Amino acid sequence: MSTQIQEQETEEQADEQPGEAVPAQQQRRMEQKREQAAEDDRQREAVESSLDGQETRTLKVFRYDPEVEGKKDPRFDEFVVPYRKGMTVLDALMWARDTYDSSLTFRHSCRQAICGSDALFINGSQRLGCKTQLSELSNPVRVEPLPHQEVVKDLVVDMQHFYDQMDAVEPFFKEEDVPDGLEEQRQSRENREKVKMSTRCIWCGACMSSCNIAAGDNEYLGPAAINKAYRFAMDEREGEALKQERLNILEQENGVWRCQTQFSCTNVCPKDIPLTEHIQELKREAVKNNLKFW
Amino acid sequence: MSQSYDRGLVEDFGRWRDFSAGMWAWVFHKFTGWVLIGYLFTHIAVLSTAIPAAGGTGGIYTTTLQGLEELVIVRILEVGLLAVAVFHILNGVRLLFVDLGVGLTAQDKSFYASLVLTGAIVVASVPTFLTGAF
Amino acid sequence: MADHYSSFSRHSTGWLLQRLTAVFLIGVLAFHFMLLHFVNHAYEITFMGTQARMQEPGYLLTMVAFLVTAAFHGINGVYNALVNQGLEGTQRVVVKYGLAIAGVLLVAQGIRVAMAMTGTTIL
Amino acid sequence: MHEHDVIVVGAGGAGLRAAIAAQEEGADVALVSKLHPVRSHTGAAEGGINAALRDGDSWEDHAYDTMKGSDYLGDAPAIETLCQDSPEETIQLEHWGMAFSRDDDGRVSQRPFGGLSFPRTTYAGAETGHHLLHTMYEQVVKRGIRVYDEHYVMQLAVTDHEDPEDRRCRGAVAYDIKTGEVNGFVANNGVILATGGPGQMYDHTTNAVANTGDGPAMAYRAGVPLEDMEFIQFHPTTLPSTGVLITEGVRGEGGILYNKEGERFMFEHGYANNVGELASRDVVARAELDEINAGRGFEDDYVLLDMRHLGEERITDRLENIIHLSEDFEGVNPLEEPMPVKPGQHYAMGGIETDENGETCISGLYAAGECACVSVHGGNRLGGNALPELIVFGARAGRHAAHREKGESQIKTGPSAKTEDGVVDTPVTPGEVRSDGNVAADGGSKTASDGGALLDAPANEVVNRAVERERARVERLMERDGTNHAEIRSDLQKTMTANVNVFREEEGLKQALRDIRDCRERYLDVAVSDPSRTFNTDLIHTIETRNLIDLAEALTLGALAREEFRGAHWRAEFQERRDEEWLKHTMVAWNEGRPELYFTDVILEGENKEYEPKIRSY
Ligand SMILES: Cc1cc2nc3c(=O)[nH]c(=O)nc-3n(C[C@H](O)[C@H](O)[C@H](O)COP(=O)(O)OP(=O)(O)OC[C@H]3O[C@@H](n4cnc5c(N)ncnc54)[C@H](O)[C@@H]3O)c2cc1C
Ligand code: HEM
Ligand code: SF4
Ligand code: F3S
Ligand code: FES
Repeated sequence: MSTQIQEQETEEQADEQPGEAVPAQQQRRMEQKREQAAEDDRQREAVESSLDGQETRTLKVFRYDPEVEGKKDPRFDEFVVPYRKGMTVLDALMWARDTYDSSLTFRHSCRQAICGSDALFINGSQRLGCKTQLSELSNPVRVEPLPHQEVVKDLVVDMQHFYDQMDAVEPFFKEEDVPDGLEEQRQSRENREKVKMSTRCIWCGACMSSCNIAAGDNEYLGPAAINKAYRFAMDEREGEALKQERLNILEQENGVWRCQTQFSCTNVCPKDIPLTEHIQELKREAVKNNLKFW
Repeated sequence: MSQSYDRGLVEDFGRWRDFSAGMWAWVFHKFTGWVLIGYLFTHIAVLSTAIPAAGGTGGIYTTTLQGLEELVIVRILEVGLLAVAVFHILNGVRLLFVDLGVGLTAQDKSFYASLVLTGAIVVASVPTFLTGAF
Repeated sequence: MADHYSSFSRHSTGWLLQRLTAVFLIGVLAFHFMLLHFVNHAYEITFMGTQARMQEPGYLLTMVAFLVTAAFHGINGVYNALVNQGLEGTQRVVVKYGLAIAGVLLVAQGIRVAMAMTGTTIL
Repeated sequence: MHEHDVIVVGAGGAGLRAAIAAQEEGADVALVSKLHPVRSHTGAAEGGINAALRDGDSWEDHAYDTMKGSDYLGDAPAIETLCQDSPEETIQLEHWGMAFSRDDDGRVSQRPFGGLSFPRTTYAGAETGHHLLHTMYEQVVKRGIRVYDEHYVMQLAVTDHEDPEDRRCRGAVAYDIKTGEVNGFVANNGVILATGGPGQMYDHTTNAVANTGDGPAMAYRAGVPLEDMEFIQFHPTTLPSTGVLITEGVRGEGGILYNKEGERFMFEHGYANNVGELASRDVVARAELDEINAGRGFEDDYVLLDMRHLGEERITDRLENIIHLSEDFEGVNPLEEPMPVKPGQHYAMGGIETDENGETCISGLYAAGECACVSVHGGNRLGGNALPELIVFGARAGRHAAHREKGESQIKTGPSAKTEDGVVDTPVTPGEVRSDGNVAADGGSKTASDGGALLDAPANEVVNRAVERERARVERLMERDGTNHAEIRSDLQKTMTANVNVFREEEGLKQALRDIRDCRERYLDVAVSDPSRTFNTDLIHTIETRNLIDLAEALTLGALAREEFRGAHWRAEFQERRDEEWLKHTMVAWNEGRPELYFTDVILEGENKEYEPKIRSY
């Protein structure tokens, strides 16, 4: 779409003071935004008062932005949102963003607990925003980014460490010796059942965030990565030698032994994966495995 | 993990309120474990009075121990020690079961059970422990 | 796989020993408490009584084993707890040997005490 | 500036498969995706993958079913390729460790699905898409393929030739969401678009929030025509508050739909006297809306789906996840209350016109997955046919872009395939609001505003120019004041749902065009109010909204033009399929800011047979 007039303006400006163009613009923008702020508040009051008489919920949302004056020091903002039956925390956040403050930042996509984007710290527990009904929570609802992870902005945390831990367990099927052509590998129903729960992980990071050990020790693989390794180690389609390789990874210093069976990972996992059970089973596998050579 | 600012400042509630059973069990087990090992060191130190006593009639040893036992505070600490030890044992047993993969789904209940049992045992032994202390 | 034949090179050893010592400790610790607080009362302890018990070789051995396992269990537990909190590098090495030495001293002193209790002084 | 042989935009099922294929051909590949790969919406697919694997089944049967399902608007070479390659690709997934459900003999399980003459839907529980997505991402990790996640691709870098068929795609421009940097990606061999569905055009959809049709919109503005956009599949049972899908299985097991009067309307109002609730998706969706429009819906919005009579035991055994979905996303326990449901947008059959190798008319530009239209689904997609499309055409596009597989294609693309001009009477002029030739500001056409047309310029020059433009666009959006995009998007979604939904009437479609026009005009002063460079989702959503407007318009133009009832496209004035006149693809091309409508032939000539259009009845 054409916005030529505006474009020319900026180009001229840039020509006049090439060096300072950016700061000048930024200043101008900041000024405008400040002026706007007062107006925004009025607007906000208007919206809030229009909710009078309706059932509402209050969100207390963590705000932080390293770049924006006033958000550099983290704070909590309150948003009043209209409530309807079936409303989730994510719905409420989206409503607040679209109505009050479009800079409210959080990850979300599927809205159905499958993409793993919106693990948040809601009323003191790690949960998926989209899978948490407001009706289950006490009001006001406190929404924070996942603990023990670096906050990028508002509710967005840096997931890189989580991904690195996942990658550390070689999270891929390694069996090379597969049948030719259209022949599939055979797998018993029981074996599929055994790995079933472990394959449901959506990489949301809730478990890792809830684990005090993972918080204290950055090197600990963490429940999700161990569960991922479990998924392959227990899959009979990968041969014994590969299982051995996987156990070798898990048995390291920062592998399964770090787990202190706190169970918080299992408690928060939105896909109900019995994480502690899987970790414990791997510990026993590792011990058995070593006793064999004794 | 490092944080570019202190998140604690903006958190108007302590996280501990939100701890679940498994986390409390972990915290208590840790605490009791440390108390026990600490006690083991002091215990051996106190008992060391047995060495000079070995030659004679054991006067120093007996007086030290009985002297300590006369102090109310020591008696109370002893009850505390019992509580700590009993909890550590019971929860230790719970953890051993968890390690064996038994009763994982009841882990929170078994933790509460350890707490309750600890309480009961401690209360039951108070008379024995405090006999003659006052 | 081929390059390890002994479980001692593995981190599973510490974990397993922690559990095994725990199992042993359940029994002895309970026994210890019963004996010294309920059967014999702590406030009535005298050197004589102690000596009488300690001169029983079975009891002496049990107590020494109690000491060794408890020391291992406790010190290994503390070390693990520290490592779990992210103790790294030199600090970790220092702590590791510090704790090991403390443990050895504890056990040594404990054995001296135990022997003294039987009536024989060593060192 | 990054440089790779093949740049894959989007890391859902199609993008991942393409990247793996290109890498296997020896190309240096990069995946650029606005979401981390495992967050792609492919993960939401439940049902399964159609593949003729067993004795008694054949690819020919699969092709026949697909052609019939498409209401004869699919192209035979595309359909046959899909059905021939699907078994191999599906087994490939198994060889990569995908956790398929198993039969007693240890082989992968298959189940029956609507419109299939053989139970060939290969599945992994009720979460086939999740497993497919994760399995392929694992292979990407294994191969060490470079992934630029949370990079939003804003524009393609294409040369300025007059005729789109002479243009070349040299790369793309992406916005690094975390840092706010705008970077160029030079593609030595090709760019593959795999950006998924455009469900966010509607306010009620089973699609993710990230499904905003960026790929088709970018390709469209670069000169690639959009094909058969008017064909949108609506699913009859989605939860009203979120659009979460309630599987057809509920009706399959005996679930009952009823209206506010307590009537079992599928029978009582004669929508499907024989099969009732089990009628095909479009029939049930239309029936539900009829009820709601006649005032017999609840809160004028939904009807109820009741499965309580099936008994708790049977429900937990076969439909357990439905209990969770309904409780988690609607707050309704289906064992105690009926579930509210209504039709929701589900799948776009149309998209970027490609041939069976995934190539578009612009050389070096490919598309695969839901964003593309090879045309395998024609007027209506069969359940279980989208996942095989991802892996089959993803792999082909990947291989082709790596320049190893240079087979001639049977499907002709681009304006030269035109067989007929299209005329449609629109109430407002569609396209750019101000047609002054400089549209670079919003994702740009071919016009070079700064220094003449780039024709045979080196790749990095073409990419650089695109980067400059996009930087300017970001600056402008960030610094000025104006409307927030959210209102515009919401109005667009509302008019699409009201007027270009399951029922389409001439007047409604015209109203939609007026409303879209209005959205375009308001978009002229759109501005981003979040001043931050860090993770500025406001900016991303603002750009996406522009893409939605372009696509919604193309879709509505197609819907207004197509005067018949075929597949998912229903017109009040023309309630019949009209093969003599309408057995043809609708194309909408962005001609320097003016959407141009034309038609191309449907290819019914298969490898060894000709498909005869028959009445589609089941
Ligand atoms: C609820 C549901 C159930 C379904 N069930 C089935 C089924 O049972 N069987 C079946 O065959 N089909 C099913 N489908 C359809 C099928 O799942 C989809 O058509 C298919 O998954 C689309 O895959 P894709 O790779 O094309 O796109 P997606 O998986 O949507 O991936 C799109 C990718 O593009 C990226 N992207 C988008 N825009 C940009 C941009 N501007 N810059 C950078 N990256 C971008 C995204 O980050 C994402 O990685 C279902 C669909 C839904 C919604
Ligand atoms: C009597 C029976 C005992 C049992 C069943 C028991 C059990 C356990 C178990 C299972 C652990 C490991 C926890 C884990 O790694 O997750 C542990 C840790 C520990 N134990 Fe014991 N223990 C017992 C006695 C003792 C004694 C007598 C001491 C003191 C000397 C002691 C000190 C410790 C310490 C310090 C830890 C580490 C705590 C931490 O994690 O910080 N325990 N115990
Ligand atoms: S294991 Fe559970 S909590 Fe952890 S990342 Fe996977 S789905 Fe999330
Ligand atoms: S919370 Fe942590 S300690 Fe173990 S059981 Fe889970 S990984
Ligand atoms: S939005 Fe996808 S998991 Fe919540």
